[in-house]
Amino acid sequence: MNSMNNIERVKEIVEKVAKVRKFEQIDKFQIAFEIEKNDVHQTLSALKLAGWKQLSYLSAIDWIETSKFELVYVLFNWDEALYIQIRAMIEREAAEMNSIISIFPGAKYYEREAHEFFGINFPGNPDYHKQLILENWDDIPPLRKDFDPSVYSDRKFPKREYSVDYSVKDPENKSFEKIKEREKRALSLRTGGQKK
Amino acid sequence: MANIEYLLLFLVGSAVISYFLTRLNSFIGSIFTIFATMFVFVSLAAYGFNMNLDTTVSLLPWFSFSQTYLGFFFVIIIAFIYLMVSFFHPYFLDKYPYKNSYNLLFLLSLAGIIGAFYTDHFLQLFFFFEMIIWTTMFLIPQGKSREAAVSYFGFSLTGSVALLIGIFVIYQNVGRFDIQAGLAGISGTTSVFVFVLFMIAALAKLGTFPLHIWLPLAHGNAPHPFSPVLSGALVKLGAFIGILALIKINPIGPVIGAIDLALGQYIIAFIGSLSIVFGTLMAIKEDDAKKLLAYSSMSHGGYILVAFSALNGFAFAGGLYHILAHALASAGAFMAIAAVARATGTTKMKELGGMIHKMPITYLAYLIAIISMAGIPPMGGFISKWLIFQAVIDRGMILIAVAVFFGSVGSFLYVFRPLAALFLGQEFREYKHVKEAPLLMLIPTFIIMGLNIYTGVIPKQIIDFINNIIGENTAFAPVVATTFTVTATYGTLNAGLIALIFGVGVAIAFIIFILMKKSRKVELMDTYTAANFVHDEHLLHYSVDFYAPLERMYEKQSHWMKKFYDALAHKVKEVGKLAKYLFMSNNIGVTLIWILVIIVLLIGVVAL
Amino acid sequence: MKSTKFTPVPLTKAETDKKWWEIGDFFRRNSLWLLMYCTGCCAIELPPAMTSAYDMERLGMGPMATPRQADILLVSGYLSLKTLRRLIYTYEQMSEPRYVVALGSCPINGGIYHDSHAVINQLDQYIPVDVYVAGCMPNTEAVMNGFVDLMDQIKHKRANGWKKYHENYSWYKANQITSLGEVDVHDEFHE
Amino acid sequence: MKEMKLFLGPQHPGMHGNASVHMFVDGDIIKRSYLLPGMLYRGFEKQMERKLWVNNIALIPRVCVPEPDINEMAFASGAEKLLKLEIPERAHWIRMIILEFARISAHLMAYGGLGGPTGNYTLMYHAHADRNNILDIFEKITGARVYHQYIVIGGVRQDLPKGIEKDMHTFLDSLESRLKEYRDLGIDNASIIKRIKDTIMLPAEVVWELGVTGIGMRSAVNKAYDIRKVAPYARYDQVEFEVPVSDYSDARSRLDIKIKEVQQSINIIRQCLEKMPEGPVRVKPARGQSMRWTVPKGHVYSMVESSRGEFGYYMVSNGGTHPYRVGVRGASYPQGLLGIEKYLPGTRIDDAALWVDTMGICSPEIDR
Amino acid sequence: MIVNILVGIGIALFGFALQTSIGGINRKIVGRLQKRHGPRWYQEFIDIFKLLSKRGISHGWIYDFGVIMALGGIIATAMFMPLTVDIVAFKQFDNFFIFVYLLAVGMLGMAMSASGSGNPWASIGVMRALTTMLAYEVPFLIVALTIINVSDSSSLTAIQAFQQTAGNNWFIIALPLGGLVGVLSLMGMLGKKPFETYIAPAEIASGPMVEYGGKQLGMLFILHEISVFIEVSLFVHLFLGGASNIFIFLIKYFTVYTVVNLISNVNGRFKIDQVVKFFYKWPLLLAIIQAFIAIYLGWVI
Repeated sequence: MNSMNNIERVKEIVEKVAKVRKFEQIDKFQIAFEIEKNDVHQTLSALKLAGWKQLSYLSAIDWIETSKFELVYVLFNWDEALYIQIRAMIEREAAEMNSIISIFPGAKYYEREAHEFFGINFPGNPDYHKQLILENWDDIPPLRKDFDPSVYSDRKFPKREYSVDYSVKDPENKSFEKIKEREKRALSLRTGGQKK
Repeated sequence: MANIEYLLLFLVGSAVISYFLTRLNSFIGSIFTIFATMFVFVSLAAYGFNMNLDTTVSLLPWFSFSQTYLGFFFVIIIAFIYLMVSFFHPYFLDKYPYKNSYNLLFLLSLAGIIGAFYTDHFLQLFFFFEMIIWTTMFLIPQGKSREAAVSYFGFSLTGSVALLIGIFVIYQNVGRFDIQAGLAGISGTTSVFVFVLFMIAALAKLGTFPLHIWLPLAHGNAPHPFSPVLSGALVKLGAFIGILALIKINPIGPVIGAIDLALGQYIIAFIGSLSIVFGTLMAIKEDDAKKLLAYSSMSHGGYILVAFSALNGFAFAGGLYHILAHALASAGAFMAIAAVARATGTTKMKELGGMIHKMPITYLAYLIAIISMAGIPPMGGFISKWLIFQAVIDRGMILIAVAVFFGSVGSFLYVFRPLAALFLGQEFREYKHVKEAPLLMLIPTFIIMGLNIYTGVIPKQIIDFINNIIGENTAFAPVVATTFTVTATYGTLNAGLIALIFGVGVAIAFIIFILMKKSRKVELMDTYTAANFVHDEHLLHYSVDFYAPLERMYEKQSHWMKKFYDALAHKVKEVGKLAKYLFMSNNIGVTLIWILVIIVLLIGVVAL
Repeated sequence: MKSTKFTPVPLTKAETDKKWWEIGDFFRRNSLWLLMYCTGCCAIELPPAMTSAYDMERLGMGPMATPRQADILLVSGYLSLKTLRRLIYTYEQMSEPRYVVALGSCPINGGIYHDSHAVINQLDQYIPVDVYVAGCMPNTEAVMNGFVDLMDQIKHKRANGWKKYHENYSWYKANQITSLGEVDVHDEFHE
Repeated sequence: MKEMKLFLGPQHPGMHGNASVHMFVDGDIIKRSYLLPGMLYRGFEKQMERKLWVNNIALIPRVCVPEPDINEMAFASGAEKLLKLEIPERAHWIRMIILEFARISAHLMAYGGLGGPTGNYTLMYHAHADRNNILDIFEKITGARVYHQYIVIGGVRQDLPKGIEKDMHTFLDSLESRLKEYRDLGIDNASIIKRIKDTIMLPAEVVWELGVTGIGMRSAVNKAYDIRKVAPYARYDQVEFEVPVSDYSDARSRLDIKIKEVQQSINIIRQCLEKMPEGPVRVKPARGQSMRWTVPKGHVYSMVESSRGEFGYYMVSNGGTHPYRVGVRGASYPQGLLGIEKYLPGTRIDDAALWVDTMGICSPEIDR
Repeated sequence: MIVNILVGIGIALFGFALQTSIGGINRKIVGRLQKRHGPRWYQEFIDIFKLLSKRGISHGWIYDFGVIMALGGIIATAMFMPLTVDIVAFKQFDNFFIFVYLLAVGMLGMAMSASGSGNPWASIGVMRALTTMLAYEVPFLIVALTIINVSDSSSLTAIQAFQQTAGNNWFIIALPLGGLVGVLSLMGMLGKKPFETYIAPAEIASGPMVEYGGKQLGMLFILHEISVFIEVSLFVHLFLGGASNIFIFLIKYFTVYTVVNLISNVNGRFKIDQVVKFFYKWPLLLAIIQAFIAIYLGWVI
C-alpha cells in the first residue's frame, strides 16, 4: 500500500515548488515538511493535484520564545495513505497569512478559528474576522502562550468558598511542611511549569 | 314614498347632489351619501318584506316594475351592504383621484341594482345591468389599477353579450320581453340555448370557474370600501341570473339516472365544484388579503351554483341562505381588511403583523366573518352549508361532494391565513402608532357582527322568507323551521342549541381559567427561540408562503393554469383596449356622451 | 369539658392558600418535566435515565420541548459563558414554580475545568440551584437519586430556588453581569 | 425578500448536543443557515497545555462525549509515537475491543437518534437499552460507564477482568440477533423510508470540497476509505473485516452503512477475543519520575477512525513535562460548520434535524 | 333543558375521565412495547392538575381567549356526543356535521391562541395542523356521506340504531373499504404517527404548544383528551355499530384507541406534504369507490 517510493515522490513534488527547510519522517504513514511562508500555497496546490485532496487539519502553534507562530497544514491522501504535515513560520506580531480557501474550501472555519484563538489574520477569507466560538471576548486571544486562563477565571468567575476547611492547619503537626511542599508542587503543575 | 320609481329618481337625484357636495367637501358629501343610502334601505325594508312597494310608473316612460320575493331577497341584501359600506366613505374618499364622482357612481350603481331586481322587462333588466357595470367600472380604477377595471369590463361584457343574445332569442320565440312570460314561454332546444347563454352571463358575473379571472383583479385592486360591495353584493347578480336559468328555464335534457338529475344541472354543479376547488387552492396561495378573499368569493360562488343546480328544496333554500350568509361574511371580512388598510396602507400579508393589539374590534369583526365563511357554528355559514350538504348527500353526488367537502375544509386554511399573518403574530415596530378604526367605521362593523351571529342562531325568519321564495318560484316543499331549528332530509339542526351549548362550554372553560393562578404577562418578543436571542420581530413572524408545503404540490398545475389565463387575459385586454379607445379618454365628458349614446340606442331598441 | 362535636374552623385566606399549595406540591412532585437542554457532557447519562434502562417515566418524569412547558431546568455539566447566557434566558422563560437540578462537579465548583477561562465555576452565583448531583460524570443511579431528592425537597417545601431568585434578583443580576458582561447579547449573529 | 429566522438548538429537541443552527427560512425552505458553535467551549487546548502528559489522560475523554475512547486512543498513540514507545501486544488487542465497543455504542446512539427526528421513539428506546448494556460492560472493565480513562500512554490501565469474555459474547450474540429488528424499525420501516430515502444527499464532489470523512465519505465515493484499512493502527491489519460502502449517499444509505458497521464491529470483537495473546498490558512510558516524565521534542498528527470519521490529535512537544500544544481535529468539523453553511440551505425545515443527525455532527468536538 | 345540559356536561366530564385513564393505561402498554415499565395509570391526571397549578405566562388577551374558546368549543362538542343509543344529551340533535364543524371551533381557537403567541414554530405547527386536517377530512367525509346515505340519517344515535337493528351489521364490515379509510382518517384526526406532523418535537419543537405552560397548557391537555374522546367515539359510533350499553362502549373504545396507539408507536412521522399526498391517493380513491359501490350499486354487505 505504502512505500518508500511514495515518500520520495512527495519529496520531489514539494522540493520542486518550495524550499524545504526541514524534512522529517514521523512514521510509516506520516511525513513533515518545514517550508517558507510564501511557498505554502504552491505546495498545497501541487500536493492537491498529486492526490492529497483532503485537508485534515489546520492550526497554529505559538512559539513565544522566538516570537513566531508556526502554521500547520495536515493533508491526507486516501488512496496512498500518507499524511503530510506542511509547517511554516510566520511573525508573531501582526501575524498574517493569506487564506488557502481557494485551494481547500474546507479551510474556511479552521482559519476563522485560528484567527480567534491566536489572532492571526487571513486575508482572502471573507469572514475570518467574525467571532465564531467565543462570544463578546474581552481579552487577548486565548491560545496564545501569554494568556493565563486561571488569572482570567479568578478575575471573572466567583469561586466557591467552603465554610469548613478540612485541611490540616495545625503548624505543630509534622505533616504540615510536607503538605505545604505538596501544595507548592501542585501549584507549579497547575500553571504548566511556568512561574506565576 | 315607497314607490320604486321615486326611489330610483331619488337615488339619481341624490347622486347628482352628492357629486356637488363631495366637490365642496368630501366628508359632507359622504355623510349625505350615507343618509341617502339609509333612506333607500329603510324604505325598502319598511315596505318590501310584505310586497307593499308601489310599482306604478308615472314619471319614467317605457319602464315597468313588479315585485317578487326573489328580487326583494337580493335587493335587501345588496342595499344593506351598500348602506354598511357607505359608512366607510368619509375616511377613504380623500385618497382617490376622482373622489368627486365616487359618491355619484356609488349611488347610481345602487339605483341600477334596485331597477334590475324590480323590473319585469328583459331589456330593462339588461339596461340596468349595463348601468351597474358601467358605474362600477369607473369605481374600480379609483383604487390601484386601471387594468383591473379593463379586465372586469371585458368579462362583464362577455356576460352582457350572452345575456343580450339570450334575451333576443327569447324575444324571437315568445315575442315578448316580459320576464316571467318569456322564461315560461320557451322550451326544447331554444330553452337549452337560452340556458347556456344565461349561464355564461351568470358564471361571468358570479366570477366562477372558468370565467373567474377578473374576480381577484377587480376585488384586489378596487378601492378598499368598494371591495365589500363587489364581493358581498354585486357578484350576487350572477346568482340571480343563475336562478333564472337553473330553476326557471330548467331545460329538459338527458337525465343522469344514478343521481336523478338533469345533465345540464349536473354540468353546472360540476363547474361549481371546479370553482370551489380552484378558488380554494388559489386562495391558499394568495398573499394579498383582499385577493385571498376574492378567491374565496369564487369558491363560494361555486357553492351557490352547486346548491341551485341540485334541484332540491333544501339545496335551494341553502343556496339562498348562503347568498345571505356569504354577503354578510364577505362584507365583514373585506371591511375589516379595509380598516386595516386604512391604518397601515397595505393589504399584503407579508408586510403586516400583530394588528390585533392595535385594532381588537376590527379583529373580532374579521374573526366572526371568517367563522361564518368557513361554515363553523354558530354562524350563518354553517346553516347554509349544512343544507347544501343534505342535498348533496341526498342526491349522492359523490364527485361534487369531494369538491364541496374540500372547499369546506380548505376554507379553514385560507381564512386563517390573514388571521395569523395580519392580525396575530409579532407586533411590528413600524405600526406602533396605529390606532383602532374610528367610531363611524365601527358602527357597520358591529351591525354586521351581530347579523352574522343572528343568521347562525335564529334561522326562523330567514327560512320563512326563503319559503316564500320557494313557493313563488318552484314546486319544492318548503323547509320546516322553528325558531331555532331547521329540519332537512337527514335530521334536524338546532342552531340555537348549538350556540347555547357553545356558550355553556365557553363558560365552563372560563371558570377553569379564572379559578387558576393568574398568568404572568410577558412581551411578545419574549418567546421560545430555542434559547437564542432575537431582537428583530420581523424575523419571528411567519407570514410569507404560509402553506408552502401544500402550495408546492400544485405549483406546477397552477402555473399551467396561469399561462392559459394569461393568454386569455391578453385577448380580453385587447377587447378592453378597444373599449378604452372608444370610451375611456381622459375627458370624462366624452365618456358620458358615449354612455348617453348607448342608452339612447338601447332605448331605441326597446322602442322597436 | 370540651365538646366532641365537629365544628368546622373557618380557615384564613393564607391557610387555605397553604393547603392548596400543599395539594399542588403533591401533583408537582409526581409530575416533573425536564427541559431537554443538553448543556454539557453529563447529558449523555440522561438517555439511559429516560429510556428503557432506568425508565424515568415511572416517577412521572419526562422530557419536554420548551422552557414554558418544563418544570426542571437540568444543567447537565459545565457551563461555558455562551451557554450560561442562554441558560439564564431559558430559566427566566420557565413557568413557576421552577426547579434547577445541576449534574456533575462542574456547576458546583468548576470541576476539572476550575481554572478554565471559558467555564464558570459556581452556578448558584447566577441562578438558584435546588439539587446538585456530584460526580464526573454522575452515574445514572445518582442522577435518578438527585431527582428523588428534589421530590423530597418539594414535599418538605425546601425547593424554593425560584422564590430566592425573585427575592435576590438584583444580586443574581449583578453576578451575571460581572461574569458575562451583557446577558442578552447583541451581535451580528443575533441581529 | 422577507425571511423568518428559526433555530435548531441549543435548546431544541431536534438538536443532540449544545449547538445552534441558525436558519433563515422562506416558507419552509431554508435559504441561509450557519452553525453557531462555542456553547461547549471549555478552552480544551489551553487546558491540555497546562497539564502533565499523564494528567491529560483524565482530561481528554471529555472532548467527545458519545465516544470518549477514541480521544484516549488518539492521544495515547500520538504520545507513543513521540516517545517511540512499543506497547505490549495484548494491550493492542484490548484497545481494539474497547474501541469497537465504543463504535457500536456510538452507532447505536446515532441510529437510535433517528427515532427523534422521525418520531419513532420505540427505535430510540430499544437502541438505548442495548447501548446501556455496553456501558455496563465498560463499567466492568474500566470501572466507569462513560469516561473510562482506560487507554493510557504505554498500553491500557489494567487487564480485562476475569470472565468478561462471557459477558461480551452474550451481548454480541443478542445484539447480532436483533440487528434485523433494528432494520425493520428504522431504515426498512415504510413510514421512515419516506423520510430518509432520496433526501439529505451528500454527493462525492461535496465530500471532497468539505473534507468530510467517515461514513459520509464512504457512502458517497464507494471506496473503503477507512483509516483502519488504509493506515491501520493497533492490530487492525491482523483482523478480517469489511468496510461497507455505497455510491449513493442519501440518509438511508448512510444509516444502512451504520448498521452494517455494527455487524463488522461485532465480528472484529469476536476475532479479538479469539486471537488475543496473554501477557502484560502496560509498559512504563519513560524513565524518571513516576509522573513528571518528559516526552522528546517533535510534532505528530495522530489519527483514529471514529464512528463519525477521521479523528485526529495534532501534538507538539518541546521536550518538557507538558504538551506544548495539542490541537484536536473533530471528525464532524467539516460537515458541521462549512457543511451547514453551504449545503443545509435548500433543504426543508422538516429535514434540518435529520440532516444534522445523519451527517453525524457532534458539537463538543467542534467546540472543544 | 337544564337536565339535558347537565347530562351533556356529565358526558363531557366522563369523556375526559375516560380518555385520561385510557391514555394513561396506553402509556403503560406502550411502555411495555418499549421494554420499560411506563408511568402509573393515573399519571395523565397528575400531569394535568400539575399544569393547572403552575403559574404560566400570557402573551396578551388573544392568547388566553383562544384557549378558552378552544376548550369551550371542545366541551360543547363533547356534550352532543352520545355514549350509547340511550345515553345522549340531546336526542335528534346529535348531528354528524356538528361534530365535524364544532370541533373546528376548538381547532380555530387553539390556532388563534398559538399564532397569537407570536412564535413562528407555533404558526408552523398550526399551518401543519390545518393542512393535515385538509388531508384527512375529505376521505373521512366521503365515507360519512356513504354511511349517512345508507343509514338514511345523520344523527349518530340513529346511525347506531341502524347498525344494531340490522343484525349487528357494523359498517366496518358492511363497508370494508370505507372502514379502512375510517381507520386511517382516525389516525390522522388523533394526530398519531405517521400523521403526527403538527406536533413533531424534533422539527418544530412541539408545534402549536410551543409557548404554552401552566394553566393554558393544562387546558390544552384537557382539550386534547376530550377531543380524542370525541374522535374515537365518533369512530365507534360510525363504524363499530355504536353501543347498546356502556360496557360495550368502553370495550370498543379501549380496543380502538389501543390498536391505533400501537400502530402509531412503530412508525415514524411523514412530512406534511407526504401526509397530504398519502390521503389524496389511496384513502380518497377507496372512499370514492366505496361510495360508488354503496350508493349507486347498492352493494352493502
